[in-house]
This record gives sequence, structure tokens and C-alpha cells, in this order.
Amino acid sequence: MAELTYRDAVAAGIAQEMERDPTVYFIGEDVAAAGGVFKATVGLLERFGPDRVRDTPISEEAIVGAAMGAAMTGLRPIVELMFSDFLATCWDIVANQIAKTRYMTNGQVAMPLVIRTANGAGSRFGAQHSQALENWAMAVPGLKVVAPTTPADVKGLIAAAVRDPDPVIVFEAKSLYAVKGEVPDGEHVEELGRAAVLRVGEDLTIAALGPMVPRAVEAAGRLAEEGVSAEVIDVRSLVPLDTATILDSVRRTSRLVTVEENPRLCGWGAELVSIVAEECFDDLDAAPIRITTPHVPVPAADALEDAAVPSVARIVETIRANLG
Amino acid sequence: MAELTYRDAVAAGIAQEMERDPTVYFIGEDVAAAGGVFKATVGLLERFGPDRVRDTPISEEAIVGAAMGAAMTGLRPIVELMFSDFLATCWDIVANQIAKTRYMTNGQVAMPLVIRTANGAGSRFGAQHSQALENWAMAVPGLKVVAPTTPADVKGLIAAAVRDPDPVIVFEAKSLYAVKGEVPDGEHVEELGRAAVLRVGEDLTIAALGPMVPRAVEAAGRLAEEGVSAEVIDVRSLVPLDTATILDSVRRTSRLVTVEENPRLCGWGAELVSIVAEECFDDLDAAPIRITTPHVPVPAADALEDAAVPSVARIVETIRANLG
Amino acid sequence: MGDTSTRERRSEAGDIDMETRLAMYRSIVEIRTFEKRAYDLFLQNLVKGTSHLSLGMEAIAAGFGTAMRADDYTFCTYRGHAHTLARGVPMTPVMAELLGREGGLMAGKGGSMHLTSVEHGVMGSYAIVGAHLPIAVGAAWSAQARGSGQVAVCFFGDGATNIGAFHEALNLGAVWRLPVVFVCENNLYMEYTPIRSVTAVPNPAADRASAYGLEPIIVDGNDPDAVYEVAVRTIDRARSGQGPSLIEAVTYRHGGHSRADPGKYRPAEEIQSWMGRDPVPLYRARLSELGVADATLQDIDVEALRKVDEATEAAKASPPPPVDLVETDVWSDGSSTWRN
Amino acid sequence: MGDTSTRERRSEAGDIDMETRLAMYRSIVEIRTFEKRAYDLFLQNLVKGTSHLSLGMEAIAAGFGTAMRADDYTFCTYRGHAHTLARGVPMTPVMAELLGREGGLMAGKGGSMHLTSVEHGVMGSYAIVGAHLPIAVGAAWSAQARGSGQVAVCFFGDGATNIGAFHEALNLGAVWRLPVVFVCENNLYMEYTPIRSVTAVPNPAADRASAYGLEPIIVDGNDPDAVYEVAVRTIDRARSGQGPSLIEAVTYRHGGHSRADPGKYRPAEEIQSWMGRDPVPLYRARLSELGVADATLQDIDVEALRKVDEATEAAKASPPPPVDLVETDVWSDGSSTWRN
Ligand SMILES: Cc1ncc(C[n+]2csc(CCOP(=O)(O)OP(=O)(O)O)c2C)c(N)n1
Ligand SMILES: Cc1ncc(C[n+]2csc(CCOP(=O)(O)OP(=O)(O)O)c2C)c(N)n1
Ligand SMILES: [Mg+2]
Ligand SMILES: [Mg+2]
Repeated sequence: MAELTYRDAVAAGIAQEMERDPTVYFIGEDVAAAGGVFKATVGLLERFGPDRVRDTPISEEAIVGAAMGAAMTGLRPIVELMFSDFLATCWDIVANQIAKTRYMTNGQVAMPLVIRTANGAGSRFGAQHSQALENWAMAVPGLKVVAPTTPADVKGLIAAAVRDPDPVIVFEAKSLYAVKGEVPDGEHVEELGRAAVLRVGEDLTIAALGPMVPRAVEAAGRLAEEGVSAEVIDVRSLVPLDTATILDSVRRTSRLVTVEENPRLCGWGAELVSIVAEECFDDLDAAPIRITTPHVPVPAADALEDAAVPSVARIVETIRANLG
Repeated sequence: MAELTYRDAVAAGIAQEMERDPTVYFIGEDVAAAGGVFKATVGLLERFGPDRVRDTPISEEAIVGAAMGAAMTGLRPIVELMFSDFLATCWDIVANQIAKTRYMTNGQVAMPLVIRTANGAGSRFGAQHSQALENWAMAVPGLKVVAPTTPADVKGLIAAAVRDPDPVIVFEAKSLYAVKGEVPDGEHVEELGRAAVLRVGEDLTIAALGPMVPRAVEAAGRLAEEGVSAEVIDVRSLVPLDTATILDSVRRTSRLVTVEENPRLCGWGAELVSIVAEECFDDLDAAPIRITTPHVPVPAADALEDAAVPSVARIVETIRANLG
Repeated sequence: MGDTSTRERRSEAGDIDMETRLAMYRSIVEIRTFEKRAYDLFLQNLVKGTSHLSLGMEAIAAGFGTAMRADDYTFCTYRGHAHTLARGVPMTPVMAELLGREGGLMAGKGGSMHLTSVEHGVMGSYAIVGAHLPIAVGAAWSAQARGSGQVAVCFFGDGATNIGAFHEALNLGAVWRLPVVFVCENNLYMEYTPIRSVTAVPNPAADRASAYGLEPIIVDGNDPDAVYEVAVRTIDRARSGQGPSLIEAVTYRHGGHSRADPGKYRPAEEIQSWMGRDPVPLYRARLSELGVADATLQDIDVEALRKVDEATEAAKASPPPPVDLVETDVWSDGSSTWRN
Repeated sequence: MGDTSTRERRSEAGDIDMETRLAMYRSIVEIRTFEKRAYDLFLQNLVKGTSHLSLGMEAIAAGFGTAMRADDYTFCTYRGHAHTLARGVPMTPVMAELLGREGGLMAGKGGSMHLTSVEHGVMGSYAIVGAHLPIAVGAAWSAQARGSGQVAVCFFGDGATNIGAFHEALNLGAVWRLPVVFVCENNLYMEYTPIRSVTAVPNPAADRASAYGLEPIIVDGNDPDAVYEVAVRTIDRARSGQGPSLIEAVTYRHGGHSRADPGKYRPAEEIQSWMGRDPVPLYRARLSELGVADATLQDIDVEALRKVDEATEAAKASPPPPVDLVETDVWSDGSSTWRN
């Protein structure tokens, strides 16, 4: 086991796959010579050369479109979108082209590509560089969606995404790039579609994603001190969704709380609640609760941004109020 | 009362507002000389002239962006997106600019604009011209979202959208353009944020939107013959959402069924279920059920498209199975 | 518009051998016959959904289709029947797709706007204006990376030259010197609106070429020889590593934009004059002039009709797709499963 | 790049009166002093989030700011401190916004990338590359429709010339002959990547002008007089109904792209040579040459520093915004309510 930062684990995951498979290419804005604006792709240009690691113009439609065309014709491209907010600038390519083409062609066309993107709040960048947009991608049939929270997961899920024959969007947590963690030595590949139970509990299930996961874990720790036993699930993969793990947990704890960084309406937590409500209604002892950013754009100032996104304190208080 | 088609009611709504307010302008692709590809804007060019009713290039970012800039500086523009699927081609302007600018500027900037767009399946146009995308818009803080189902509503909600000081997306139902209905004489304005109870019932509440509304009404009729009394709510407005009407109904019937044209994941019905589950859990007698298009792109062939989108038969059967 | 360059190309085209010419004649006649039948079937309510015909525009598909190597890539728009047939895709599955039948090229899942036959290099028909230009760039990038010598040819309308994806794709293709040929089929109209009324320059594609360091190329899109010549030149250039080209092929559609659009927004004299430039009789006359026996041409005409008749009957005989196809092939494992 | 046209402009600029010149000097000095302070405060960890400085690029904002009418519109990017100040927005709220304080221009909700002061015609700073070009087109359309005689001036970087919105906005602005002036601040780099390495033409804006029927205009972006002259000419043209212009103002940023980026990817000689073209000392020297007393210039320098000091203290003294601002002003009624 080596200790790596989340950002170094990103580079390690890409490198592992480029080493293994010569059809893996990597493009994006400032990703090559500069090693990425988050320094998450340092060294790849030097290691794999300018044919396989390329800086692009600021042309999100062209670069994601190019990744699509390449995926259809024998490459396995990885394309970086510097911020997930920029998905909006190429949303037609992502949602109308990449996601639908296999289906529309009755399976003729392969689409093995990966879009990696820095997601979420915490950097005081304001409303156009801080969104948590996993639910945009989840809502589009034909996209797989993961959001790793640890260095090991980001390496392993990038590797899994590259190997997957379908298009995968990897939402990397901007606020976790500097976080360190153990990453298995040697080849490391995770599985798409598997949630992780991070803490076992009896009284309620907390399902969280991305940077909300460490907060949920911390909240569970505090609740434990008050005698409340919370199970914490890192959802990790929205599509495919590990409903088995989540339903199994809720059946045991009889309560569900989701912690979402996205603004409220149509978040992944709503989908989860609707699945749980439909499939284990009789097991529920209380109303499922969603803790989300309010339905507002992300404000810039540190005081405001911190108040907007679910905090450990808000998670603890909300759960406490609902148990009381 | 005059009988109008839905498409003529669209034109009537736009005309009513352009007549009343000289700052209302209308632009879009093929909307002027040709009267729109759905013939929903026939006569407007002749009546209001080429300064106020303009054909544009195929440049969705430019035309929706232009509407934004105009709204910020004293006009009240209406812009047509020929198909709602094309929202993806200007999603940055819609979701990152129009929706967030008032908030980011701490209220300095006004954004009174309307995006009208033809939405949904039924025309066998295939996956890139048939999507029901209300949930994309609902998920973005700062957008108001309505989906009228009758000629009276489309006229009245377009009028309300034009008068509203915030950006409103009007999802017009492609498959309902030819449907006729009574429209009040004289000025007609509806209110945003009001659901309509179309049928009173006791055993369950069906919440539906857009073209799913007439199907829900028909399904309720059939269920009535079997002795099941279903209340039918036309949700009409997703943002603002008339939770009062919906919660009130569910509190009385103790059961909720949503009928959504969108593919399953993160649909508006998930949001509704999560609200109902959280706020009237103890009133619920049974698990809330969502009836949606499966999580797939929309297929083209008539046999497939009809099988994909919720039908009257599917609504009846699903409810029957869940009551049984 | 573009008359000089057109005349230039015509004179060079003397070199085209007769086999190639006959192949092009066969191609335009097959497309013409197919498209007329598609229109009839639409009027009989057998073609479901929309359909965008290339009647009057056949020479572009035929010229390029004939010049392309078997493993080259075609990317086209919703107006893609012609380009699909021109790559040798059999008529029956194309016709069956228009009819929404199980025997369709995509078993009915795609419809007339999304014709695709990977086997024939037809990498898709795209219904969002401009979207496929970046995708074609990606296929060219892949060809370059794999050193396969393949070229991507990307067809689009005049209207597509005003959308952002056009600009991004042209720039990226040029910067990376990719083997991609961009072909603008300028038929003077978008849906119902004349392109000149919404474009800042008279030649919507050619006048943009210099913005990407490219040569402006205008060709008579109704002359198969002229199209062929420019196709060979630009495809060669691409294949030999000299990068992309942007071609504006000027043409005209005989009918409306789609479906039953009568195209009334177009002045009668304009239609008249373009009907006089109909590629099918003109090319037939040229071949006759060049000494091709009438019987040879007639055989081609008859054979085209026979193929279209056969395709029509086969398509009509094909059943509707089974409804469980709704939930297949979202993913590579054939399923649409999003959960466990 | 652009040296000839630059020299031309310089000679014409002899006509500018001294009052205007002193206003421009004051503007560049104020921006320079403000930006240096913003950098210091960033290093002290008082500027939260990111910030993109215009050090070295002040002449463009100053030249245009001076040429614009009070009710004209400015649209700029995340690199917008300079353009905001150049329109007369007071320093204190701008500084307080950078510090994320209640006294900020948007009470901290927007941050340094979204400076907006409608009162001063600053219609927003946009953080998505290229997005504001269509929006500026819309403001110009509105000005045309209302017959207000206002002009929209839209600033953007060299990198923005490769994004689709650039193309769409330029075309629409030209077709509708709108009163909009597009100003590309070509500082040779995007974030860390040289623009020449990803662009098909040497002059990313000027070489695209003809694609929209516009004249190519390149100006020395470090010479306030040259910028002013071209600003007056293009704004007049816009105001008199002759439509848009596209200007490429060539310049260089002294520091990195944003925050603590040291800008190491740039060759030392390049930086050296551009430091020799620093607009502040150069313009100061020109004014001296033209007979302006040193005391006058020094007064301006001192006054600028005083203002910046004052703004800094006032901004630091401002409290953080109250947290209930999180849920205000999504809607025009001041709320963020999405339900009843
Ligand atoms: C982004 C987008 N905007 C609008 C449309 C609707 N639309 C379909 S075809 C068409 C006209 C296209 O004109 P052109 O590019 O000239 O091609 P043609 O149909 O003439 O071959 C339009 C506006 C679309 N499909 N995609
Ligand atoms: C659509 C989009 N893509 C990428 C970015 C990230 N980004 C921010 S600034 C920048 C460089 C812009 O360069 P340029 O246009 O030359 O402006 P400059 O910063 O040099 O003033 C990039 C890539 C963005 N904000 N928006
Ligand atoms: Mg056309
Ligand atoms: Mg730059």
C-alpha cells in the first residue's frame, strides 16, 4: 500500500490504463504540458508522449465529440472536462449523442469512453465553477456515472471506467484532490455499480456521495456518541446503482437519510427515496429524509458556500431532530 | 368561449402578450415567415412585423443568449427552441447563465424571458427529437418550468410566463398541437405554480404532466368502472410546484401514483415522491408508485415508441396490480 | 455562385474512366428511384415519422460514395438516405427502417434520421444540426492515431455552418491536421428559411474556410464528375496526411424540407431554373454524349427500379419490431439495466 | 503580429485631447494599483477563491472605458476587475467582493469572476469561456430595438475564439447589424497553453473576421491611445447603425493565469520583451514627452494608491455576508421559494 493524494491517484489510474492498453488516449484543456489545472495529470505527457496525451483548444463540443468519434472507431479515449459545470457547453454531445448512439443503432456502435471532470463546491469559485451535477448525468439513459471519494476509489474507478465498454462519467471531487489515502500497490481496478458500506449501524442508513461521504462518516461518529447507530453507505456509482446494498441496509435499519451536494430538485437522493419507498415501504419506520444544498446556485463567499452545502453539523442536527 | 387547437392557442397567447406589451419580441428558427415547423406561430410576423418577429440562423446558443441579453436590458423576449431536445445545444446559456445571473449579481439583473419548446414523444421522430425533458429544467435552480396540456392552459400559461419577471420554460406537448379545446374569450392569463385537480377521487391520487394527463384521466375513467376512485392532478407547473394541492390530495387518498413521460431516473415524479414520503408519511397506506418511460432513449418505430411511453393500459394495470 | 470553379472542375473531369462514371450514374439513379418511392410510401402513410429526401441532390452522395475507399467513414445528417445507399448499404433494410419494421437497419429503433451501417462505414446519421462534425473529427483522429489510412467524410447542410459545433470541429480538424473532409451541401435553404437571410457571408461554407487556414472550395453539387474530382483530390490530401478540406457543394432539393412540406416558400422561377439542372437527366445526357449506349443506361434504370420494388416488398413484409426491443442495447451487454 | 496596423493607429492617435489622455492614465494606474493589491491580499489569504488579474493588460480596459458612453454596456470575463473599474465602479465594493464580504458588489454571492454593476453598465463578468458573446449580442439587439443608441462592448480572451458561442454570436451580430463591438484580448495564452498551438490561424480573432463579413482589426493592446482610437471608431460605427466590429488587441499578462500560478510555462525572453512594453511606464513616458508635468502624473499615482488603500481597509472592515443571503434573490421577489 502506498499513500497517495486523490490527485496523484487520478494520474496513477490513467497511467495504469495507458500502460496496459495502447488504444487509451487522453485529451483535454491544459492537461498535457501543464499537467492539468488541478495538477491531477502531471507526468502523463512525459510518460506517454504528445500523440497520446494532448492539449486541446477551448472547444468542449469538439473535444468531447472527438472522443466520441474515436471511441466509435477503435480508440478508448479519456477526455477531461476541467470543471463539471462545462458539461453544459457540450451537453448535446454527451446527452444526445454519446448516450443514445448505441441504442439508436440497435447495438452497432461501441462507445468505450471516459469523461473525467472536477465536480462540486468548496473552492469559493462561485456558481459557474462549483456545481455538483451527478444528477444531470444520472437522468440521461445511456450514461454510466461514478463519483469516487478516496484515492483508492478514484484510481480503481477510473480504471474500471476505461475498461468498461460503455461511456462513463467520472465525477472527481474538487475538494478532495489534496486528500491522502492508501492505494493498493500494483494494478488496481474497482467495479462499477458497487456501493460501499463504510460503517455498519442499526438505527438508520445514511446514503451519501462524493465529498458528502466523509461528512456523513463524521456525522455518524458524533451521533454514535449520542447513542445513535448510523450505517453509512458511500453510493459511489449512480449508474449502475447498487440498489441491493442500499435496500438491504434500509430493510435492517428501517430509516433512510440521503446527503446530497446537489441542489434539491431531482437530485439522486429523490430517485433513491422513490426506490426505497416503492420497494421497502413496509420496512420503513419513519419518513425518508433528504439533506441537500437548498435549491439555489452556489454562492461564492466562503461564509455563504459553507452555509449552502450540507455540513457535518447540519447532518447531525437533521437526524437528531428526526429521531427526537 | 372559442374552440381552438393547442397550436392556435400558442399563437393566440403570444399575440395577446405582444399586443399588450411592446417590449415583447419573438425569435426562433423558421418561426416568422413560415409560422413555425409546428405551425404554432402562424400570422405573428404579419401582425407584428419583422422587427418584433424574427427568423434566426440555426444557432441555439446565440439565439437563447440573445434573448438573455435582451431580457437584461429592457425587452421581454420569447424565444422558440424548435424541439426541447435542442436545449442540450444551449444548455450552458440556459442552466449556467440565464438561471444563475440574478442570484450571482445579488438581484441586480432582471431576467424576464420565455423559452417555448416542443416536447415529448408521439411523432416517431426517434431519440433526438422525442424527449420529455422537464426534469432537466426542474433540476436547475433559477428556472421556472410549466407544461400545459390544454389549449386554454397553453394560452394562459404562455401569457403568465411572459408577464413573469423570471425566466420560464414552457414545455409544449408536441403530440397535443392538433387537439382542440375551449379557450376563454378575451384576455386569458393563468397563474404559474398552480396544479389542477381534474377529477376528484378517494382511493388514490394520480399526478401526471403533459400528454400523460389525458392518459391518466382516461385510466381513471376505466378504473372507476372497476370501482376504483382515482383523483387526477395535472401538475402543470413543476417550478413553482403546487405541493399544497398535491399533499392535500394524498392526505385524503393515502396513495400516490405518478405518471411521467421522462425516462425513469431523477424524473419529477421522484422529487414528488420524496416530498410526499417526507411530509405525509403517516398518511400513506401504501408505497408510492412511479409509472415512467423505462430508462432508455426513445425508439423511433411506432410499435416501439408506443410501448415505451406510459399508456392508458399500463397505467390501469399498474394501479390494479398495486391495489390488488 | 461558384460558377468559375465549377467550370474548372468540369474540364479536369475528363480523366474519369467510364467504369467510375457508370458507377456514379447507377448510384444517382438508385438514390433517385429510392427517394421517389420513399415519398410515395410516405403519402401512403407507411413511412412513419419524418423523412428528409435528397431528390435533386444525388450527385454529391454519388460522387463521394464512388471516390471513397471501402473502409472510409461517412458521417451524415437526417438527410442521409442518399449517403447511406451510396456506400453500398442494401436497400431493403434502409427501406424497412423508414417503415419502422423489424427488418430495418436498426430494427426500427433509429428511424429515418439515424441510418447507420458500421459494416459499410456509415457511422451514423445525426439529427441535431452540426453535432456530427466534431464526431467525424474524432473518427479522423482515431484513423490518424491507428495509422489506418482511413478518411472521414462528413456531410452537412448550409444551415449547419452557423452553429458552434461547425466552428469547433473545423478548427480542431485543422490544428491536428486530421484526415477529414467536410462537405457542405448548400441547397440554399435550411428548413423554410433561405440561408442567405441568416448568414453574414454569401457562401456559408467557402467564405469560412480561411478562418481555419483552409482553401475555399466551391463545386457544382449537381455534377457528379465535378463532385468526384474534388472528392478524389480532398480525400487524397487527407489520406496523405495533409489535413482537412472544406467543400461547398451547391445544389437544390426538388421537394420540401421533409415529409409533406410542399416547399411553397421558394420562388417558382428559382425552382424552375434548378429543375433544369437536375443531375439525373443531365448526367444521363453527358454519358450518352460520351458514347454510352442507351441500352446500358436503360439497364441501369430498370435494375434500380427492380431493386427498389424488391426492397419495398421486403420492407412491407417485415413485421413491426417486437416490443421487448425497447429495453435492449442501451449497454454493450445488450441490456438497459441500471441497477442490480 | 499586427505590428503594421499598430503603428498606423499610433500615428492617428495624435488627435486625442489631453483630458482624455489623463483620464486614461488615471484609469491604467488605478487598475494597476488595484490589481497589485488584489495579488497581495491573495497571498495573505484574504482573497478567497480564485482571481484573474489584468496586470499588463490595463490599456485595453482603459482605452475602451474612456471611449464608451455612460449608458453603454460592458460584458467581460472572469478577468474583469479592470473592465469593471474602467467603467467607474467604486473600488471598495469590488475589493470587498474579492474578499467575500457583505459590502461586496454582490454581497459575496458572485465572487471575483462575476463582478456586475448594472448601474455602471457593467452587465456581468462571465466565467464560462465564450458564453457572454451571445448575451452581449442580445443587449445590442435590445438597444437596437429600443432605439436607445447604446452600444455593447464585449471583451474576451484569445482562447474564446475557438469556442462555438464565438462563431454563433459573431454571425448573428453581423446578420442583424447590431451595435456590438467584440474585443479579443489576445494575451497569447489560454490558461497555460499557448493559443497558437491550438488555433488554425495565426491571429485568432482577426483571421476570423472575414468569416462574418467584417474587417480584420489588430491593435497594440498595450497602447492606450491606439486602443482608444480604435474604440472610438468602432463604437461610432456601431452607434450609427453600421453593425459590429471585431478587434484583436494584442497584449500580455505579467503574471500567471490566476491565483498563484507563476506562469513558468512562458519563455523568459518572451516575458522580458513584453515587460519592456508595459503600458504603465510607456504611457507615463509618452505623457511626459507631450509636456505633462511630472507632478500631475505623480498626483494621479498617489491618488490611485490612496483609493486602493481606502478600499482595502473598507473591504477588510466589512463583515462576512449573513448566511441567510444563501436563499435570497433566486427570483425577482427576492426569494428562492420553489413551492407553496
Ligand atoms: C441544433 C438543431 N437546431 C435545429 C434543428 C431543426 N432542424 C432540422 S433540419 C433544419 C434545417 C437544416 O438546414 P441545412 O443545414 O441547410 O440542411 P438541409 O436540411 O437543407 O439539408 C433544422 C433547423 C436541429 N435538428 N438541430
Ligand atoms: C467553456 C470553458 N472551458 C474552459 C474553461 C476554463 N478556463 C477558464 S479561463 C481559461 C483560459 C481562457 O483563455 P483566454 O480566453 O485566452 O482568456 P485569458 O484567461 O487569457 O484572459 C480556461 C480554459 C472555462 N471557464 N470555460
Ligand atoms: Mg440546406
Ligand atoms: Mg488569453
